[in-house]
Amino acid sequence: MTSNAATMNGAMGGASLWSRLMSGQAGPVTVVLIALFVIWYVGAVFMNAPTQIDRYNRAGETWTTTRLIEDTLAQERPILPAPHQVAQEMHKTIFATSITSKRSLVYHTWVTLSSTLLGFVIGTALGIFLAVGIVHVVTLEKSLMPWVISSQTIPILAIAPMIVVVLGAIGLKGLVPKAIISTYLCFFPVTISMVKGLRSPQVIQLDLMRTYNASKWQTFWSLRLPSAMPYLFASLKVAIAISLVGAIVGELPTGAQAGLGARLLAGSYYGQTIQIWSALLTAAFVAAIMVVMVGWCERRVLARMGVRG
Amino acid sequence: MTNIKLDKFCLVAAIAALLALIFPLTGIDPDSGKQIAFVSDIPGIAVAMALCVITGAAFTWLGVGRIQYAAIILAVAVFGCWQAIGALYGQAVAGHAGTGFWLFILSLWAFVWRGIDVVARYRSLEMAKQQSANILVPIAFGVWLLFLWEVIVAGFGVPQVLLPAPSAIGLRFISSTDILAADFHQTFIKAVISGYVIGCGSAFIVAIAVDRVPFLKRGLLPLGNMVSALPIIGVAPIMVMWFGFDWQSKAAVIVIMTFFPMLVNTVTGLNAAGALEKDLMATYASGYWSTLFRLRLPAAMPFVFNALKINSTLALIGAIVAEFFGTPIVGMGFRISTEVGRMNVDMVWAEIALAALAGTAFYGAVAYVERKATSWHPSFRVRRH
Amino acid sequence: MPASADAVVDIQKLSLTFQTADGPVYALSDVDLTIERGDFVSFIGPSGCGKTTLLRVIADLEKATGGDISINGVSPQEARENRAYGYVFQAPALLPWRSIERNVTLPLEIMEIPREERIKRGHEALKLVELNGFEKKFPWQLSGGMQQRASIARALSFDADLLLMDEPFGALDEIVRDHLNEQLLKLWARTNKTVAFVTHSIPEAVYLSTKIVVMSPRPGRIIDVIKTDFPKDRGLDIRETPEFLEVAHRVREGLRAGHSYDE
Amino acid sequence: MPASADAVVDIQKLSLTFQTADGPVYALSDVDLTIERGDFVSFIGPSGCGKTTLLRVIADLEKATGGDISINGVSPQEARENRAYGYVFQAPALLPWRSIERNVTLPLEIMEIPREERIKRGHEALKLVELNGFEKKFPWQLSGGMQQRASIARALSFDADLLLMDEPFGALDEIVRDHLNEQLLKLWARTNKTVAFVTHSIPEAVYLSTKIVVMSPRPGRIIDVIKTDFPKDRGLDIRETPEFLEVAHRVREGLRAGHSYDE
Amino acid sequence: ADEVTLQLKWVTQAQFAGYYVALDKGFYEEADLDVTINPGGPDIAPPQVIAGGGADVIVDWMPSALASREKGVALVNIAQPFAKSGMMLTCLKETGVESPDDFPGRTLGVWFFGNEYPFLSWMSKLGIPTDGGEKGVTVLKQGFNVDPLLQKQADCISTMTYNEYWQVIDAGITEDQLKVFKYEDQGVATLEDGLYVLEDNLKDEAFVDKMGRFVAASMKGWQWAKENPEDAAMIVLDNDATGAQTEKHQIRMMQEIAKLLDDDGKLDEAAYQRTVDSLLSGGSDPVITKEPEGAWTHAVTDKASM
Ligand SMILES: Nc1ncnc2c1ncn2[C@@H]1O[C@H](COP(=O)(O)OP(=O)(O)OP(=O)(O)O)[C@@H](O)[C@H]1O
Ligand SMILES: Nc1ncnc2c1ncn2[C@@H]1O[C@H](COP(=O)(O)OP(=O)(O)OP(=O)(O)O)[C@@H](O)[C@H]1O
Ligand SMILES: Cc1ncc(C[n+]2csc(CCO)c2C)c(N)n1
Ligand SMILES: [Mg+2]
Ligand SMILES: [Mg+2]
Repeated sequence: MTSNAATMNGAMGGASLWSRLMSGQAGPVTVVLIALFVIWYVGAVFMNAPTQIDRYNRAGETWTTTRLIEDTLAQERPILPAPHQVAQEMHKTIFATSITSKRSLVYHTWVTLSSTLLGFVIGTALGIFLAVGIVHVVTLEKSLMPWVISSQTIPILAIAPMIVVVLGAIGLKGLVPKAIISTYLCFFPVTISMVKGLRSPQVIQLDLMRTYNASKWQTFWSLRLPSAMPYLFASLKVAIAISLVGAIVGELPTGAQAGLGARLLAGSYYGQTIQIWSALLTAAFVAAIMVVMVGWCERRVLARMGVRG
Repeated sequence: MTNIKLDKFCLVAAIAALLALIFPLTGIDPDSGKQIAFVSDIPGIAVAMALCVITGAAFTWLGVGRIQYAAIILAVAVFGCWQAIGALYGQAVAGHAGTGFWLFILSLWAFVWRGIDVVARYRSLEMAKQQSANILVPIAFGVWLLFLWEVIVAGFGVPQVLLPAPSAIGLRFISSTDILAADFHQTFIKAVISGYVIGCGSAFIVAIAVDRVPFLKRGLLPLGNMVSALPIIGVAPIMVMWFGFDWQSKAAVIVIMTFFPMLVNTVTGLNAAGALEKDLMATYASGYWSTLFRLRLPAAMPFVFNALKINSTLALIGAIVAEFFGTPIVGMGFRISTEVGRMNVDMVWAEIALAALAGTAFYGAVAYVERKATSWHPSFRVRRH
Repeated sequence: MPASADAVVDIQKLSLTFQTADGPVYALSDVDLTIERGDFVSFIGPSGCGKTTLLRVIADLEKATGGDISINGVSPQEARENRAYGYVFQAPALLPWRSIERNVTLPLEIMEIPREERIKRGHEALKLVELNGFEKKFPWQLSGGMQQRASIARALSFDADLLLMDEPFGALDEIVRDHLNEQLLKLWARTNKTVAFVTHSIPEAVYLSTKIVVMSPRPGRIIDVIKTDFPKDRGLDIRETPEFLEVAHRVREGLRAGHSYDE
Repeated sequence: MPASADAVVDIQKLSLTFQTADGPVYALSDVDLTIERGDFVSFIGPSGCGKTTLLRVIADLEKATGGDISINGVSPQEARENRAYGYVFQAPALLPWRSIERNVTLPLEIMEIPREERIKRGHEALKLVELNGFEKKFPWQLSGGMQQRASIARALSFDADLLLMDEPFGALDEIVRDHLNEQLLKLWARTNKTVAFVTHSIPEAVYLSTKIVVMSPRPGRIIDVIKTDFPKDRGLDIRETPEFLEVAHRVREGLRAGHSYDE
Repeated sequence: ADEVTLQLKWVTQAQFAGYYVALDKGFYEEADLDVTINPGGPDIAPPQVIAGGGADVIVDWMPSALASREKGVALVNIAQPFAKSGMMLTCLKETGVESPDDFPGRTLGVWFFGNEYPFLSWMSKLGIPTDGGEKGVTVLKQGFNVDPLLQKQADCISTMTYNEYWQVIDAGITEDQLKVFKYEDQGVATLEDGLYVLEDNLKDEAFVDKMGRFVAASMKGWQWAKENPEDAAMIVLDNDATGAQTEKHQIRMMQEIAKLLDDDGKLDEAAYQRTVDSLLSGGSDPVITKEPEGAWTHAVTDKASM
């Protein structure tokens, strides 16, 4: 027993810096990230080697392994670009280019972001609206709910081009069609979670409101909505990420117009993998930042609501 | 104070139908400058409108409290819908529908809504009756939406290449079953099933490995959460580049799309067993695997199924979008993007319908298995009282 | 129909049947009961005998399927709409996102009473349950017993004449429970409210009540109504007197008669 | 170190401190206690005084931070690995996906006892708590009281000599509780098991025990150990005897001394 | 000024230099036109756009335009700036493809989305089935780039003389390692990049007049682009919103495009007939089923040349 107590104290007090680093989150994440980079580099060498060897053969050159490795990591159109190539490209297009230029990733990010946010706002509003209807109107619950689920099995992403054209036909151009695709994708998680959230008050709490003879609206504002907050935020994190996907896919067919999706496509069109990867990684960062920002709002709101933690 | 409550929906239906009899049924033919058709020209629709006025007025006073009454107004609505379609296609109203026609549709809408409303509120202690009512409601609603779509497309004369009518899509669906079957086989049977199984299966195994190694759990999970926020669709061109044109690259996209939702959910699920239950197993000196199989995996099942359901819709969409970036000349995504270019938009919608059917069936199948496998879960429990 | 002018609750031949998928559940049958102004009535009986259901019918949270019931001479629904009663549930049912003060003033907010007035009355109610000083705390920062006291303060805040309490002290330990029993008795003695109180504890029922209603299950019936005549300002020590033990014994016998062990 | 050959639990100067974000919580401090074979020991004390923690230390679900403890002469961990005790938690903790029978035989399954033997012993345990006939039901199809009984059957199924029970009857109504108290006493008298039993109810503690341990909080200490000498086959009626009331009074006084009302 | 919306068939590149030059150099403005150019992209179908009212005039390939006409989108060719086809099939020599006789059993990359018609008519002329099989060719829906060839997923891929071909070269493959089959040389060329409008609109005299001015200004733009390929390429680059195009590639593209251009943009009836015949001859599954009527008009180009 005493030895037991000793180890416990040891763990609490005099732990080495290393073990303390590794017991948090930052340490392991860093290690895993480094491992990923190593795998990435090795992968880049292996995936790019065949074309590189082909090229040597065609040119009739002789080559050594070191030279092969060097060259595979410096190809102009590699199958898998090396991390530093992507980093260089991102540096060039994000920091070294004026943000008003069409070659600036910041500019394209902004284009995509604006339709993402528009779609996100409309989608969230629509999602909440539907959820409120579904929770309060039996007929809507029974008739609409199955179709809300089925609606998501429609491959909207594949028919995005057609949607863009059809919306163009009724005069909606530019930002709006992309935002509508985002809306279509992101209302779903919001509706589903909000229905759950608005239904989350316990029977006893609903009964309590009834003993006060509270109206539907009063019950909604003082009970249902606050109870639904955690659910709302959980779904907003999904919704904002999915909204970005919608905006990017909505940009694919509009081809030469601006945006991260257009960058992806243009990169793909000219086989410029480095450009694809830097657009992709930028999109990933944007998604992560937006999710973190929703999380931040969540903490603020929940803290104001007195939720512990 | 008399306690008569007017039924608002029936009132709307009656008034709209009455106005429909008065307002012009159609617009004016631009060439001849004449009215295309009058209500009086088409006895069927005139009868239907009159019927709507009568039933609407009657039930405004009576109320639609009973399921039998709902059956009556739904029957009137069905008759009206049938006449409306007849007028559109049989009497050249298509493309020129006027105020009268749309008022008639509004009247039908009020009827249908009220009818569905009553069926939705229907409560019976007999399981069979209650279940048929529960199924009838969404189906009736869906059929009404299709009708509305048909009428709007035909009534406004929307060009076929922009949005075909459901009837055209249906005909195309029936006449192209062989192509649809081949596409379904390529996309769903080959790509979706294999991608889904590999993606969910490997994520499940990795989740257990991650769970065993706390270091990985702390290091991999935050990244996993980030990756599931990625626009995964963006990797589709890369996968085509790596895995070639055939279904393998689509399966790869699906594996990537489904992997992280499954991983994150399973790991969460494995931690879902309560502290009390874990202590219970400790009092039996139960080992890791014993506890895993007897406690933690069963407790994780609701989370696992949650991921399986999410993934069932993601998978099909992923495959279809991936086909956008290069495929052999068969597959649902291939057909969709090719037939748009060929102006065969009805075929495109037939594929979309197929995708929606397949996706819903897939989701339904997973939900069914879930219900069987986790029937113990509170959310499926029939109330004991 | 009201039996006496002073009857706060008047129940006659009341019955309630729940329709369920497995067939009907007869929760209450043929219940006759009058609660007079100033009464402290305890309901005691085995689990599932219908105590909660009866309280819920009085509160218009459940509709009777037969018989008559009137509260202050009107129907339960009207009574509820008049905010005639305060209800304390078995669990505290505090809203976790509201501070204690805002929880206690919630009913006042819904009744659209002005802010200042609300705060004043909230303070008074909190003082009654000795929770002053905790206004700004959130429910999770309080112990279970304090939470339950807050929920009692909430029911007291709008000063209804009738208090309906469903096992309010069920989850507390014996010492805290004793203390709250004393407080409740004092409040009742001072304000002359009418209280309907559900409990599982025989000593608690005997200690608090002017009238003990013993119920039996399947279907819920009243099998005994025991009047006590301890002074209004009784102390906890009466629990060791022979009169107390006698009443307790009678209650226990009544209960045992109506009980079946397999629940 | 073991004090007597017959000591099942031997605790000396035991203390336990939880390290939390807000600083250390001293849950137990300087606890000395010996439980002999055949003892029925009740632990009583205000909420948060460390009763559960003490039981969990004995069961090796928590590690002491100071002092010594041995179970049957070996460390708690060894005792746990020898499956030396059965533990009944305050909540039933039945696995919802297993039928009652498979819940009760779960420990036997883990101990890799053959199927037939398992089923036989499961039946016996269920009979002891009068749940025969409910083998194929699932937990949610049983009432709270029946679930709690099933969890007792589970602890009995593998026939350990030491039973650790943490407020097993806390959630039950008085009558059912009385009945289960009787059954437990009978079982104990018949099998000569050793029982450590946590409760909030003074009458329950007095009625069941050979030894009552009264605890006080902050940090959890033992403030009184009261021996009783009622016969092993005592009936429920002893609760109205003066000796009983006297012991109950002593317990109550002890409790009150260590209690603070604001919890 | 009269407003005109032009829908391109593909992304902004030198393939459409004439229109961008006309816009940039003010030729449209001189003709009292206010022109908006909408770039296309994969899966944007110009006929669908014009049917939906999203454009007044579109750039499309004739096979696709005629097929759409049969589907009820009444497109009419009003001008044909491109006289020759730039389409070809490009194969790696090392795979051993020497002539069309070697195609059976091979995997060929083809663009779809209405761009597959010339290929399909060629194959049906050769009598090669396109459904996989022993004697047929395996067809791949080629994506946006030339990877299938570089990665040897296909033996041959579709390329344009002015675009994809050079991407193959840029990838490090030399011209003598390639075997190309130009549709022009194989006698299966179809007309590309014509200007099409809806038949109904042509009933309106004012519209015909507007299109006349539009075509005239556009041809002026093309003429300028032909003469100043470098500058034209720079104008294209300025108009590219993705910022992904490179100068080198666009200049080269402009030079290749110049070789395909017609002088006055007037549709050559013989070339039209050749295209129609080729599309009609598709064996069991021809691209169009009957001789189109009224699918072209000289009314606009006549106005333009006045
Ligand atoms: N909504 C309901 N539907 C069906 N049966 C119900 C419903 N509510 C309660 N019952 C049943 O009615 C009976 C009485 O329940 P009630 O809750 O009033 O008991 P109780 O006396 O309050 O019990 P406890 O002491 O356990 O709280 C029980 O058998 C219960 O199962
Ligand atoms: N894991 C833990 N971390 C920190 N503090 C704890 C932990 N478990 C218990 N405590 C604290 O230790 C003290 C003793 O807790 P314990 O659960 O043993 O009380 P108890 O006597 O069983 O009370 P109750 O009657 O309410 O069950 C309490 O103050 C409690 O808050
Ligand atoms: C999906 C897709 N479709 C077509 C082309 C080919 N393409 C490049 S330029 C051009 C000319 C248009 O006038 C065409 C057809 C492609 N690369 N990708
Ligand atoms: Mg109750
Ligand atoms: Mg405890």
